[in-house]
Amino acid sequence: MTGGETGSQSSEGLVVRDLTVRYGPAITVLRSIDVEVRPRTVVAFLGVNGAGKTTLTRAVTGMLSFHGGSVISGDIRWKGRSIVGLNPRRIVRAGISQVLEGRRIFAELTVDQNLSVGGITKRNDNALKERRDWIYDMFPRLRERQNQMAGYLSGGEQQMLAIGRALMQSPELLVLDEPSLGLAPSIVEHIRDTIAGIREAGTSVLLIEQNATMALSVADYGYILSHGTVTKEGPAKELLADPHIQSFYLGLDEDTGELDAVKHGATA
Amino acid sequence: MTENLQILAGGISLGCVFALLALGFVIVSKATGVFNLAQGGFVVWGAYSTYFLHQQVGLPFYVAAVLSILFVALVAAVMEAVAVHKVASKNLYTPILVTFGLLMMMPPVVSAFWGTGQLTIGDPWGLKVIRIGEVAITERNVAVIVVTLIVVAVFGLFFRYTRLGLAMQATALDPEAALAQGVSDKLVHRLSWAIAGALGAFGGIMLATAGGVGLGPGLEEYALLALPVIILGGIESPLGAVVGGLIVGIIQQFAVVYAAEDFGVGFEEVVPYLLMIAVMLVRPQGLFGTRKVRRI
Amino acid sequence: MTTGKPLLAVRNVKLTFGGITAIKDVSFEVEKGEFFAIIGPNGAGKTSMLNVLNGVYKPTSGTVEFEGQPLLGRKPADIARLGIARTFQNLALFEEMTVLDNVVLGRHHFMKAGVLSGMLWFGRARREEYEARRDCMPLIELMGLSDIRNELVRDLPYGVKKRIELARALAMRPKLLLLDEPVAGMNGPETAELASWVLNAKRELDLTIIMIEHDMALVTKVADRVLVLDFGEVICCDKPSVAVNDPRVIRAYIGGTDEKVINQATAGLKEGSASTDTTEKSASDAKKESVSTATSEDAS
Amino acid sequence: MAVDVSPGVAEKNSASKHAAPKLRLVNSRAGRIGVAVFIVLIVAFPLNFGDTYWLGVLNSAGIAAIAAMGLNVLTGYAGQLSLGHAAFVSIGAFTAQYVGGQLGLPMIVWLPAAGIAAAVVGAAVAPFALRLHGPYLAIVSLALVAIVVWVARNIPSITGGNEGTFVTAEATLGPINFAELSIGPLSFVREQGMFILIWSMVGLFLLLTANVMRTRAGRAMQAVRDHDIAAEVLGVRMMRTQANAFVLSTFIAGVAGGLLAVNLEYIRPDEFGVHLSVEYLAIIVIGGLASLWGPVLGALFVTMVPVIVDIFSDSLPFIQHGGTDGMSTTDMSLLLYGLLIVIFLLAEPKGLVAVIRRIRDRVRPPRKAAVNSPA
Amino acid sequence: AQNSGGGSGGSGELKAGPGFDAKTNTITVGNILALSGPIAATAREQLAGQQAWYDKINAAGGIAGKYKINLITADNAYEAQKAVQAYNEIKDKVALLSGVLGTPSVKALIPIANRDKMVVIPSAQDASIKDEPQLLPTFSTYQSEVANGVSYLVNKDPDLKKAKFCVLGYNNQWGEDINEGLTYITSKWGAKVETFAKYGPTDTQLTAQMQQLKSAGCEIIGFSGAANNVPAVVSAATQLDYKPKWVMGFMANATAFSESPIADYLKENMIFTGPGGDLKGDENQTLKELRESKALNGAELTVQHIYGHIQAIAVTTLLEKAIQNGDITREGLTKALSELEKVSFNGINGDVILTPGNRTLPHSTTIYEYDKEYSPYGLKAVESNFTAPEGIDPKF
Ligand SMILES: Nc1ncnc2c1ncn2[C@@H]1O[C@H](COP(=O)(O)OP(=O)(O)OP(=O)(O)O)[C@@H](O)[C@H]1O
Ligand SMILES: Nc1ncnc2c1ncn2[C@@H]1O[C@H](COP(=O)(O)OP(=O)(O)OP(=O)(O)O)[C@@H](O)[C@H]1O
Ligand SMILES: [Mg+2]
Ligand SMILES: [Mg+2]
Repeated sequence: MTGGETGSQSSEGLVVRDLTVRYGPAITVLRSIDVEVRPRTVVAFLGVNGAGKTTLTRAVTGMLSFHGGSVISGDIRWKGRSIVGLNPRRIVRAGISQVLEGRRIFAELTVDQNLSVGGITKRNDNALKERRDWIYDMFPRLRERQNQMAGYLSGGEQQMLAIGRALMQSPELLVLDEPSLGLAPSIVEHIRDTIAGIREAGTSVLLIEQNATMALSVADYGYILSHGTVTKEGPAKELLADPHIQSFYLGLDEDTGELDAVKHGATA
Repeated sequence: MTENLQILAGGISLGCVFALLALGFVIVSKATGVFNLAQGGFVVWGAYSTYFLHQQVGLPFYVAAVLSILFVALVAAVMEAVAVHKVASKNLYTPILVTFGLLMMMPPVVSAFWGTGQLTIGDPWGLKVIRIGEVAITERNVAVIVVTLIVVAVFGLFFRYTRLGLAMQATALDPEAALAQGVSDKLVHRLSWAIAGALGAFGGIMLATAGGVGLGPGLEEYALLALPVIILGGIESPLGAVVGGLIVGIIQQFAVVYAAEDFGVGFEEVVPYLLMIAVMLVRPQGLFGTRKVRRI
Repeated sequence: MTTGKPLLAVRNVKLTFGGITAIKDVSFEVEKGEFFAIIGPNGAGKTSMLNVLNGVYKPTSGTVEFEGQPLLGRKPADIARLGIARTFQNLALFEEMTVLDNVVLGRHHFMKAGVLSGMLWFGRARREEYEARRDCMPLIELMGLSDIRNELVRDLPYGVKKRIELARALAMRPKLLLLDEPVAGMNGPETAELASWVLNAKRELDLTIIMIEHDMALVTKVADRVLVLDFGEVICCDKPSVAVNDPRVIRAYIGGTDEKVINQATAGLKEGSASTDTTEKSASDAKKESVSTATSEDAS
Repeated sequence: MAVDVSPGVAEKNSASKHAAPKLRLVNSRAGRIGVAVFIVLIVAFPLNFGDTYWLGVLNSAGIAAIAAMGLNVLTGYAGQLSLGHAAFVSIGAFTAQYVGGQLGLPMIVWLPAAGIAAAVVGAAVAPFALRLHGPYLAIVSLALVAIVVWVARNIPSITGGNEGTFVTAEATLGPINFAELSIGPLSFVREQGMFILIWSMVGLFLLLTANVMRTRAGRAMQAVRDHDIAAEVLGVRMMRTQANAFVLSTFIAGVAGGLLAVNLEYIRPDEFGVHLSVEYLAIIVIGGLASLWGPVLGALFVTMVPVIVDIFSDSLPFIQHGGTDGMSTTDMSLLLYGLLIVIFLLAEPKGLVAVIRRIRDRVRPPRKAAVNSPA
Repeated sequence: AQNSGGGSGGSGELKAGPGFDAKTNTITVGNILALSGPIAATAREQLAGQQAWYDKINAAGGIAGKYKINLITADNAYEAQKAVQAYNEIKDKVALLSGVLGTPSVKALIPIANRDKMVVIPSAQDASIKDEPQLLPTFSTYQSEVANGVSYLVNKDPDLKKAKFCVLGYNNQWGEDINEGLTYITSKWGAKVETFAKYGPTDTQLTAQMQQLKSAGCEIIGFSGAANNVPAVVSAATQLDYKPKWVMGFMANATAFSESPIADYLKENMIFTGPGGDLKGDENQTLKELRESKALNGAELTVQHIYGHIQAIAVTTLLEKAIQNGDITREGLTKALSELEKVSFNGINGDVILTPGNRTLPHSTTIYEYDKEYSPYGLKAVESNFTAPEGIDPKF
């Protein structure tokens, strides 16, 4: 199925087979999706707004029922065990943590408390403390703000906090839903490096992005989702080189001509 | 002087009852964001089940009281699970009314079992009085004050220092995000209701003692008396509930003696509300509340 | 750019929250007709600056003048009436209202009718309602919202909401339009489409625009001048081509350690200035079926 | 149904460029027929239906519907949760008796006066509300109830003090006395005349709120509800909008109070307590917040369901009748009523309006909505 | 007063309106009261008391030997608006209302009753309604009761004339009534009400009020309040070691008190007032029969039962008169009411003199002492139908 280059056994990592997801009685959002995230890989998901990317993350992290959705058919396996129907708590404990779309930090808790909530399922205080330091090292901006109400942080700072919070659980699989949204280029780059670093540290990453350039540049493998089905998949490098994909998902610089036309129209 | 000290003592114990009743609201509001009108029902259940276990079954009073508190905690948690959880994060209004519906259902059940007359709960304090110098205070009031202080201290520590306290706050702020961190919103909600149930039950028992108003229908109304206290103290602050309770209790008692005639009939009944408004004008979030964080 | 009296003059603005300084000491001017961009790292104070401009935040010190009139001390609603409109970083739509009502709200301060005449559906109220809708329809069509104008905003996808916000701001017929990260969360073609709408609107409505954006490719392409903030201070204010090569900007914002990031960010600039041919297709068409044949250098 | 400015179905492809949508209040044929039927029923129903008990219940429902419409403006449309509504109803009620009874002025004076008196107080408290949100506002508004009751108890010359006052204001409009209605040789009982008066007012206020909510002032209220800062940045003046919502809401409450006073003929400060405020809140939530017909449907539910439950529980076998212990009919109906509220809200948190909308959609499927996936 | 004579009412001649079933010769009367909430216990006992009297009349063949009485109820939840609804619910099924509980409900029904010519027996002790034409009030007022109670104490111990008299009462009309009655009676020996301490029906802590009374040196206190307020009163008084003489209404007693710690205080310091007589004795035949009636269902006789009984006696007295007149339509009953000169109650209540426009309510009151051994209701009559020798103002 997956034409990936890593040839390990597919019972490792995350394996999604033939997954169909529905909201309420009638709205089918994902149709027979097959996805695989192998250990120590970064897998990117691309797709226009409303394609079903967030829905996929919800299916993986057990949050579907919170939104009135359910898995109609298919299976999701994590390290060989089916995790369909498990509650989010069990899934977090099994080593999957996530950064929700739209940051969702706890506005009226301090930055520090937000991180504490992130590590709430863990008991080892020393490990948590180290983890927290590691996160503050990664995002020094957060350290400066550690006793501030998180709601007052700037958009970008909140995004850093959301990522930091998810990392508190020392996950084996990190699900990131649009982590680069609203971040400065240097921070995006930082997060890109962080993702690469996380992978090196042994965690696999399921990365959902609008910034395809960023996503594909760090990912090992990529999927294109459209109207709830996978329309294309392949190693990230191949996708990055694919002209169709470039025109649909990659950065603005492709469209130079038109904008210039409009802009020059203004001055003309 | 003695007179004033005496009034002060009365105000403090009244304030503690307010505080206990207010705390129940505060816990649920803090953890689930729901404004729980059913709190009054817990008061009723706590009082009647203690009566049942003590006077009818014959258990010792303290055993009966503890069992009732546990029982009401359970009832509250079940209520949350069955009726409230689904609407808890809908909006502000729906849960208020669901809990109002629950409140309506409770007294009829009680009066079906125990009738509508006055009953005697049979508490051990009776009318015993402790005298400290010139000031007298009933044992029942001492019990109220001591328990309230303990409860509040425990809560303060709980919210500040425990994982669960943090989990509760997080869930209240954003249930989905908390869930995503592995915090079970169901557990947190149920637990907070159970605590509120226990507090309500305790308040009910104290109200039903001979030194209170006695055990009879209409006990649920008393929980509403705590509403201005909650706002005055800050709706999410356990400490606020206590300080607010004390302020209202003490000032109300003094108003009875020193102000009532000049301010017309029923003045002491509006005193809590006037105090609340006065505080609101200066601090819209209440004495110990935190300002809602908003930015764009 | 034309000189003379600037449309907007910000002088020595300082803004603190308790112990935190969001803006230290910022001064800049925006000329009429300019496309002015603000960039800077997260938390640099960009959004706070916009909040100062339209009266949501009161600065600790400094002055802001718009068309020669001081803005400080005015309420947001009054500033809106002077002709300043904006969109929001985290969307601030009226979720329980229809798309149309959201946009018509942009006309609010051009209308006068109160409760009473509205209640009676008589005279001015009635006339104004018709006029407001008539005025908003072109914008709604322009943004491709006609089919969903009676839907509640709540259920709509993110990208659509961004467009509604823009339509709502444009309905105010502002002189100065403030955009806070208008293309965040959009992919390339969507960005291009939105950018072209903004540029069209700018030309047709004779707008001056201040835009905050992290998409450097877009910034370099559309902006006349760029203000770079860092820790609440101006570190640069110049043409995009100059700004992106300023070492301080690179260090603070674009990412000084990594060559390729700079390349990436400046790629659009180089390409933009190199490319001269224009396509006839509208941007929205481009987003749909046609596959553009333009090539680009691979970022990695 | 609700405030609707949608264009005709034919226009959906917007063939006509830039044409402003039509602004008809009732835009479907069925809707127009419905309105006509409603108007005819207001007069025809009571004249042909003599059961004073049910008419009395419907009259109470009508008054509650008007009061709830007022609350709906504030809580539903403007987003300010208020538990103080009963206070304004009571101000209206006592004003009506003072102006209509003690001063002896006609209904054309006392009814608006009732509304205006309440609105003046409403305008005075509006600035406070600006600073409060959610449950804070709810509980602070409870204070209004306590304070108004306290004041009313202490001005016996107007309110009769603790004991309240009989209402002698007359429900007459020119030659028509609604309390003793007669048409030609036919004369009608009080409930019949009051039905016409009350439900005409329901109709009138339905029209007025619908108009407000589709025009500038009402739109601003909703905008402030959904996002106050954004509204301000768009040029909506918060203070003014808030005051508008309060004034309109309390004016309607005052008028409802005036009608309540003449309908009940005896009013007393303590009758306008918290329970009444909660009842109004129940009405708008059960009916459907921020919907035009919500208050009417909710009021019918809240007043008629207990009555029906009462009749029903009367025939339950295990219920005690008469003077002995056991669960009384009343307790049973309280229990069932509470249960119904809970079950209903769990099943349909959006209220009766949503139920009706669903039924209508099932009968007549809605046109395909072009939402989602911007293809 | 049960003039069971008079065979003038043959069914052929009887003009009847709503509430009369000609087939069974049954007259239905209605009650509007609250069967849930704090007032429900009172309501139920009143109902049982009424039923007991009707049972007795029916067992004896009915009024005028043939007309049986049937009792139905509707609930007012103790609210005026609900009372009107309840009224509309049953008005077409009843000939008259044999009880409407709660002064607000009674007042709300007055305009309607006047229009409908409905006769109403109020369960209220409010002096202000005594001359309403459609009402047939039967009880002594709060003013009379407290006046009699205090007078009883003072006459037993004339030294008490120099005592300080005070009121602890609700901050509503009830409290005012007590104040008025006490002011009236104390003026007879040149004393006055020193302090009127007020409280709200839901106040739980009365220390401040008690301190106020104690500081003022009050020795005899008239009280207005219900049974659920009494524990708080006793608690506060005990706390302050304060033992004045309390004059309480019978509403302030509850059966449960006899086994509660407050019983001793009640016994030492309180007397209660109300209608009735010796609740356990045999002198009064009516009381004895009531005590043994089936309607009480084995419950101990309380003053509330008597209260209901009194209302029922008034009803049958009126019906007799109307049947004599051959007209039990609404108009007929109203006319009978206007013609009725007085109603007597077999010694369980003073006479009501129905002089049109200037009625006189019973001035006598039974004085009870509290004794938990006299259990469990605890009220022991020490003086039946006592009227203050100083006289009672006819306006009460
Ligand atoms: N709770 C829900 N109930 C019903 N439909 C939903 C729900 N959540 C999402 N949808 C619908 O499912 C579709 C896919 O949504 P999803 O959020 O997964 O898309 P996405 O790819 O993440 O888009 P975006 O890029 O905007 O985040 C959309 O059409 C959306 O309207
Ligand atoms: N209302 C507030 N209260 C306290 N601190 C605030 C408030 N608003 C902003 N700040 C602080 O001011 C700083 C600047 O915030 P601002 O939102 O202006 O940043 P920004 O430049 O827009 O960043 P981003 O690109 O991430 O959106 C941040 O550190 C933030 O924490
Ligand atoms: Mg998404
Ligand atoms: Mg920002």
